[in-house]
Amino acid sequence: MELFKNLINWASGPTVLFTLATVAFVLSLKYTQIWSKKVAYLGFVVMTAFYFLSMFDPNFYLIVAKPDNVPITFVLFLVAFFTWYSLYQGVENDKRIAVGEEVLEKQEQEKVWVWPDLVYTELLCMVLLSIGLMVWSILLDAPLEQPANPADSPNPSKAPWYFLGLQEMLVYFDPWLAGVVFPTLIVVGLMVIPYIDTNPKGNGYFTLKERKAEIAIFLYGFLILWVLLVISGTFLRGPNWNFFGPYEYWDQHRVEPLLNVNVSDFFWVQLLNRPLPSNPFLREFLGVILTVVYVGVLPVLMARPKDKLPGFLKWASLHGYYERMGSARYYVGVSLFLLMMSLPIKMYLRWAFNLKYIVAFPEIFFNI
Amino acid sequence: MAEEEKKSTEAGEKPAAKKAVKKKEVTRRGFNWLALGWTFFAAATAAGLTATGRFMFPNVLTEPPSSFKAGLPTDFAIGVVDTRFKESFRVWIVRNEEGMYALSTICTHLGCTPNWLEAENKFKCPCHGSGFYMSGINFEGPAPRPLERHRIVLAEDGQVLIDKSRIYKQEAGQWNDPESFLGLA
Amino acid sequence: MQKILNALSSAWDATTESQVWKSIFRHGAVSSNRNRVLVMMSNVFLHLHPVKSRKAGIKLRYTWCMGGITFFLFLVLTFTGLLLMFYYRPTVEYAYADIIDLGEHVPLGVMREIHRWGAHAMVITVWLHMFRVFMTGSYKPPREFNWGVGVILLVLTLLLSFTGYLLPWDQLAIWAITVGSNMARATPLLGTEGPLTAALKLGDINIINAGNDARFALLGARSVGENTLLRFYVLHCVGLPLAAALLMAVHFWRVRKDGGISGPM
Amino acid sequence: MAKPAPGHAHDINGLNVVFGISAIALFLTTVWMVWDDYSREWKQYQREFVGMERSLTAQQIQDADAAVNQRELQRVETELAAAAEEVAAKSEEIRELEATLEGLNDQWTLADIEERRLKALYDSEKFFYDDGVAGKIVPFGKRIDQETFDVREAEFFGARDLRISTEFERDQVQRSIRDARARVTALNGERDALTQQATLLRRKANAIAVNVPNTFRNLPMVDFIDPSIEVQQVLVQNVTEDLNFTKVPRIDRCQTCHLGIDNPDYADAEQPFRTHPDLDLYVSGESKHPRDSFGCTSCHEGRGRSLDFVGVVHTPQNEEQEHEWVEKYDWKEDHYWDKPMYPNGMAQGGCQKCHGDQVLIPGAEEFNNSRQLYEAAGCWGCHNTVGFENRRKVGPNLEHVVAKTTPEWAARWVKDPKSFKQSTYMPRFWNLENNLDEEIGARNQTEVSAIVAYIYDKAKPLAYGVVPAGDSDRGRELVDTVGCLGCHVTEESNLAEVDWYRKRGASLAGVGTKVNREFLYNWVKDPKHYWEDTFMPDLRLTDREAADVTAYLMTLRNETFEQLPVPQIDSGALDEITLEFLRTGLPAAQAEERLGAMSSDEKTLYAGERLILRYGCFGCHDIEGFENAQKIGVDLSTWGSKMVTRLDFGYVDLPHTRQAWLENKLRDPRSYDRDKVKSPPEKLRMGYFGFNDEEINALTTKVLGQTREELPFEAQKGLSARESYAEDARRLIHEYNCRGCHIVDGFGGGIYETEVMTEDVGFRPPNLNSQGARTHAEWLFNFLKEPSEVRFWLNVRMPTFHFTDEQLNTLVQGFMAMDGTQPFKSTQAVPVDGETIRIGSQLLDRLQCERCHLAGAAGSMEASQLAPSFRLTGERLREDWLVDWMKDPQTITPGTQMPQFWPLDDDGNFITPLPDVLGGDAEAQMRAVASYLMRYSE
Repeated sequence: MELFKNLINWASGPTVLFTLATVAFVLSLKYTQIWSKKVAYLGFVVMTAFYFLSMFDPNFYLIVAKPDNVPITFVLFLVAFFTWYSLYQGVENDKRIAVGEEVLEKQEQEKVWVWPDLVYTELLCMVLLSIGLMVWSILLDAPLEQPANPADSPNPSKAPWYFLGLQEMLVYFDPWLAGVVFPTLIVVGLMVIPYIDTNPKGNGYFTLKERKAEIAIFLYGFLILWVLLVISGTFLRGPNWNFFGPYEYWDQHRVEPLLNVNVSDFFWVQLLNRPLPSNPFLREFLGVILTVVYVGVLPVLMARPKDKLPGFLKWASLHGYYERMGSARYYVGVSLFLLMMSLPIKMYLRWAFNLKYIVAFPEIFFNI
Repeated sequence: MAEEEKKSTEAGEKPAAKKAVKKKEVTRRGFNWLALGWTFFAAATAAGLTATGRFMFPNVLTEPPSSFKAGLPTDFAIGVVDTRFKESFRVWIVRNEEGMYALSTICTHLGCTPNWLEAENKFKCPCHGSGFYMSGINFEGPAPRPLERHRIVLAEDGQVLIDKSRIYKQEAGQWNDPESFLGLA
Repeated sequence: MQKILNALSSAWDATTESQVWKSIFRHGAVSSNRNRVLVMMSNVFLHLHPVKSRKAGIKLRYTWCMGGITFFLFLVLTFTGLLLMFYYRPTVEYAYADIIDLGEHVPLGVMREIHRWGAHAMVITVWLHMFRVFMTGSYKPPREFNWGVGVILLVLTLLLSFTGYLLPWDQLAIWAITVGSNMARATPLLGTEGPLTAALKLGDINIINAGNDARFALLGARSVGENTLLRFYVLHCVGLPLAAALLMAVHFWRVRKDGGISGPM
Repeated sequence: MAKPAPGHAHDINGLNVVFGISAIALFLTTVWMVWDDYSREWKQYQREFVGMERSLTAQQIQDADAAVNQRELQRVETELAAAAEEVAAKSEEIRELEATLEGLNDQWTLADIEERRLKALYDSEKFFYDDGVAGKIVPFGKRIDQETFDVREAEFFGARDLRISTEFERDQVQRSIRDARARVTALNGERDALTQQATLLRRKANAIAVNVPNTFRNLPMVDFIDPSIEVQQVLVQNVTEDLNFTKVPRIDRCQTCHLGIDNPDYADAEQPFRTHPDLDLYVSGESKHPRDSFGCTSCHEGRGRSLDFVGVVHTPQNEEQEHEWVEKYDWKEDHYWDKPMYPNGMAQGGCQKCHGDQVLIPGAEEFNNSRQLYEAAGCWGCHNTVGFENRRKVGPNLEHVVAKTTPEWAARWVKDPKSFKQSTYMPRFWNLENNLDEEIGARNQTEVSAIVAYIYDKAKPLAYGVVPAGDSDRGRELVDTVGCLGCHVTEESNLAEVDWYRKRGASLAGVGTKVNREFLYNWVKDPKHYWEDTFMPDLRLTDREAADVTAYLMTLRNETFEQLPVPQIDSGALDEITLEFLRTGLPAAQAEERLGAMSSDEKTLYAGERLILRYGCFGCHDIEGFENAQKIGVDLSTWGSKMVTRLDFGYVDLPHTRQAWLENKLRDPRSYDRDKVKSPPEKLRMGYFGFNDEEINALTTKVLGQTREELPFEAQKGLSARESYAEDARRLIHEYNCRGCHIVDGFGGGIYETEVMTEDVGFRPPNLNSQGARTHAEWLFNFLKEPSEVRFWLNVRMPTFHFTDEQLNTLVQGFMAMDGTQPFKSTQAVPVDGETIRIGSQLLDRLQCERCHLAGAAGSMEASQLAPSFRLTGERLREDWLVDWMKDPQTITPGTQMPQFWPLDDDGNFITPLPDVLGGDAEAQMRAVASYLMRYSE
């Protein structure tokens, strides 16, 4: 038992959890047959059993049963269910398309009266939801902690749970990026989706095959970079923003090393073995180049056909997309995608090299 | 159309169900469920709205309680209007030869607070000049009726207990009520 | 017995045929197709719907009813929020005490629980609604604009929840808001600690400072305090709900105008 | 569900079933929600309490009925019957009067209406008439000339006269009617008065009876109309609640459940209904701390607004209670309120919020004890504490320690003070959980030795002459009788039973082992030669007495201690310690180098100095070189508000509360280092005081009550000028331990328990009750400066404290203030003639006063029968006080042998034993005696 708990604790560590989640994500989109009813039943049983049994662990219970964390449990189950449900229906439709049948939705194109068919289900939803909400409210009191005290911040101080993805990003990026630029780009990015997604297929029905790239990118952003970070931010981030496994006690005095270095340190100090130059631009030139390459040069390169690219970059060619989308859509889309991917990239750089900043101009609060 | 409905309605059925019975596809079993459903839905809505109405009446107020103990009768001098409770409880307590009574400090004209003028032996309202005798009877100015009195009794511990939630109006003959005046012969 | 029932029956008829009844209900029992049309057309609440809709779109399997649930939660939150306003005073002296009182003695103080849990639920359902719309590709033409409106509504939902989070004025509240609002300090050009802000100088004057940067605008003060509470209260109770209601109207209207609930093209 | 019908997306019949079921569920949930909202924990308590009230009231009604004076009632009833008959006889007459009255009333009504009509006209016309006179523009038709106005005026005054005269007449008739019935009315009143108690109780019983209205009023949904089960609260405006920099009116709802809190009838009831202890001081309206002005949480803490057991943050007293609460109330720690209620027994910690500056708070025994312990144990030496600034340190000055004792003794002592004497508050720093001898014994010994070496290096010797030989038996008798035992004990076998005040001076057990003869001889003769700031007074011992006392005290030895090994320096450990300290400021290589260059003595002194700094010895002792050192401990001034999350519980399994942490810290100060890897400089260093449970409890009470909460000025106990004089004096009285010998303010008299004074209470130093009223300021001043003999038979001596004039004035003024008198008062206020004096003298003889008030030579009298000579009276005592004293000696000095010659009778009048003198006027007799005594001479 202890071994099992230890294993889970280990697997909940940011590096392992994130990597596992990413790998599982990629595999699940590759082997789509797992989106079946059987797997869903199994998954549900396993998750419920895990949750139920874990409740006997005092540390797990303490965190999960905190009133404001209860919605996260709902998120966990609901997002899992609906992800499965949408992909299950997508896979079913794909099978039909493969054999030349119509998708399910197309078979039900017949129009029916809204009264009573739709209105009735809406009423039922309202009634059931009211019941659920009342029962939830009767059984669980809303939290009220100590009166506000500007002099004593609790440890940890957390943002509301739905912003914990942002707070998690703050670990890896400076506030201006994680707190301002990224949220703005998330909103803008979501809004431009219809304009850069030119795929005419998959409009109005569940499918996976016909929109694989779109769905993969969106799901990665939503499930891994948002929901997973929210859940881990709620359940696994403890005092001093340290990571704690679900069965670990949140010890206020736990100490973890926070030795972060910048690209400039790597280059000047570790590679050239000399102090940092006093001119900030000289100091940061490598980081600036890397950044410019990532956001400026890389999209251009990727737009070129495979045979015009150096060998190590051939796999990254997006020439097909460039052709299909046109340059404006292509650049907007790729830039957004690269910015999204900068989060996992930075995370791995942090874990692998303790990298803090690629570009660091603390003089003007400009750090990347 | 109503004629038709009436005819087709089997005698003995509740009118509320009539709407449903016309639907061809509705079977007897379904019709019962529907009626039951609407009945309980209506009941739940009514209960919810009643409870919401109850929500508007708080159980506790953070204002001075309506009844208070003003001390022993011997703490009050005869023939003196006691203004100690004017600010905290909006009450004057008057002790005369025969006993005590508690006067509301609300002018019966437009609700201002009169002042007790010791020298002139009267209550005088600063808003429109109404005047009242020590007994609370109006004698000048626009006030249409005497000041109201509050319930005044002796509590178990012998202190004077004043309950502001009960009022006695002279013009309604309520000043004869034994609890509008604490006899201390 | 029979007589009584007959009397009841004719009383019912008299009621339904009275001028009052007819002025309210413009149609008879919704059993004929004509009346099915009439009920949708004549009822302000139902006329958001079309008279007929594709079968696929009506099924829960397809829509999960997430948009509807979100809207219903918005109504629940408006109702309970309105009631809570009767007992809650947005000042540092009373806010916390009033929340205690809601739990301790206010009749049906459970309104606060319904409000809070409903708010959490709404954030979840908004996400799931967006998730469903994406997974069915329903943002594709002709619904691109409505997807954009939806994204803004999502942001408004988060902001509504965020502003409401401060109101209990407990440690959870002020520190969540402090943490959440500190990021505004780093807004490029507009926050004191944002990139390039330091370049905005007029002689010795820092044009952007802690007393006028983006965070200050959000909090109404240099740190979370009395002004913030009031500011968030007004935003929570008036500003954001109005904006959300307006955009919701647009959103629903466009659902109808863009072809109803999406289906295979 | 069946397949949907054609044209439908769903099976409508199936949906109907779903709808039916969910509608029922919705209804049930709504009902559940309302019920859940209605059924509250506190309502059950109120129902229970009303049940108790019902039976109690029933009992009280029985008692009240039984208590009615039936005979009296009978009499009143009989008389009432007779009076009623009388009235009946006059009925014709009364009926006539009533008819007249009716007519007069009608007349009055008409007159009144007429008067009001005319008054309205008159008032209005007067206004316009005045306007006209003043030359203002008057609207058309409103102008009034003087003639018209005069007519109106006459009309109005006529009407008024008519009304008044009718009134007059009416009143007269009314009076006649009343007079006719006067007897009946009076008797009715008498009868009501006799049964009033029972009547009131019946009314109450009615109000709480079980009946339909009383049930209805508390039903759900209608319980807003006029419920009897409702939240009881106090809204306290002045003593606000401090919610982190925001002052909020305090609302305490405790009485919603603690229903019997102000009702003495519930003194033995089960909680939550039990009466508050000491209603004269707390809760009740007449007490100093009425509930309506202070609420509950201003003293007890907790969340007063809450209404459930857990939410108000009750704190259990001990584990047993905790288990009980968990069983009964589902109790758990509530971390969401920073101010948990003080557990029962620690509530007095809250007193200091308002009474923080007072030396002794009457009625707060537990707090007084905890504060005295906090002071005596010297907690404030290391921990800054508001209210303990600028004090003399608790431990002795070590400036001349070399003249007092040997370094060997000092080293053994420092290593483990309790091995020398149990009573010491000097803590032990070594051989504790994180530095056990068995692990690092050599290091511990080295540390001790280095510290002692440093202190002895700095100490300056004193030159003492030859000490005469003394007799230890005589010395012993002196110590037992002369007053040393007021502040010291000589053995520690029964410390727990010894009065607290007798332990304020250092225990003398083993003193012979500790000090050398020369020092001791000079010390008892003149303590200030060694330590200027000592509180030890001068008992004016002669050389011989001092020699005897020294001889005796030198026989008090602690042989076990003498056998203890003397800690020695271990050079390896010394190097290690020195290097550790050197490394804090120097790079490793330089530190090593420096170490190599130091001689062994240098290392010792360097290490000693640094160790003193580390352990904070200077917190309690004056040590040269540490005059400006900062206190080493955490500031405790607001520790009671410290966040629990800031406390390091280490690996100790404790409830996460301030209280538990603190108790454990006091019990086992190093336990939070358990299982941790720490280098010596990082280790916890608080010393071990060996507190017992009671002491730990007391200190916890004190420290938990030290919160950052600032109560508004209105709520603080403000001292009047007089009270602050008294307070200043009390501080001196406390510092110089006057209570070791005397009772002051009802506290003290420690020495009374010594053998000599229990055998004959006459040997006790006097009770100083009413001292300010008793003596003349001048005499008191001189006496405190240079004590003179008042009670010749006493062996115990009033010591010379060498007070400064300022201190003397403070004391005199303070004593006067305590008794509400003035320092200087005219003594000639009572006019006297020779006759009075003569009668006084005569009375003195007849009452045989001088049998006890002897001038000297006790003869066969026992000490308790002796009284001060009258020769001192005029100079020493105040005349007013003499009279008070004669009136009631027992109140002023409980247990005195002074007879009360003029006892009181049942009505509170003095009875004179000599009715023939001064017409039997007892007061005049007492005055005469006093007047005579003021002029007494043999």
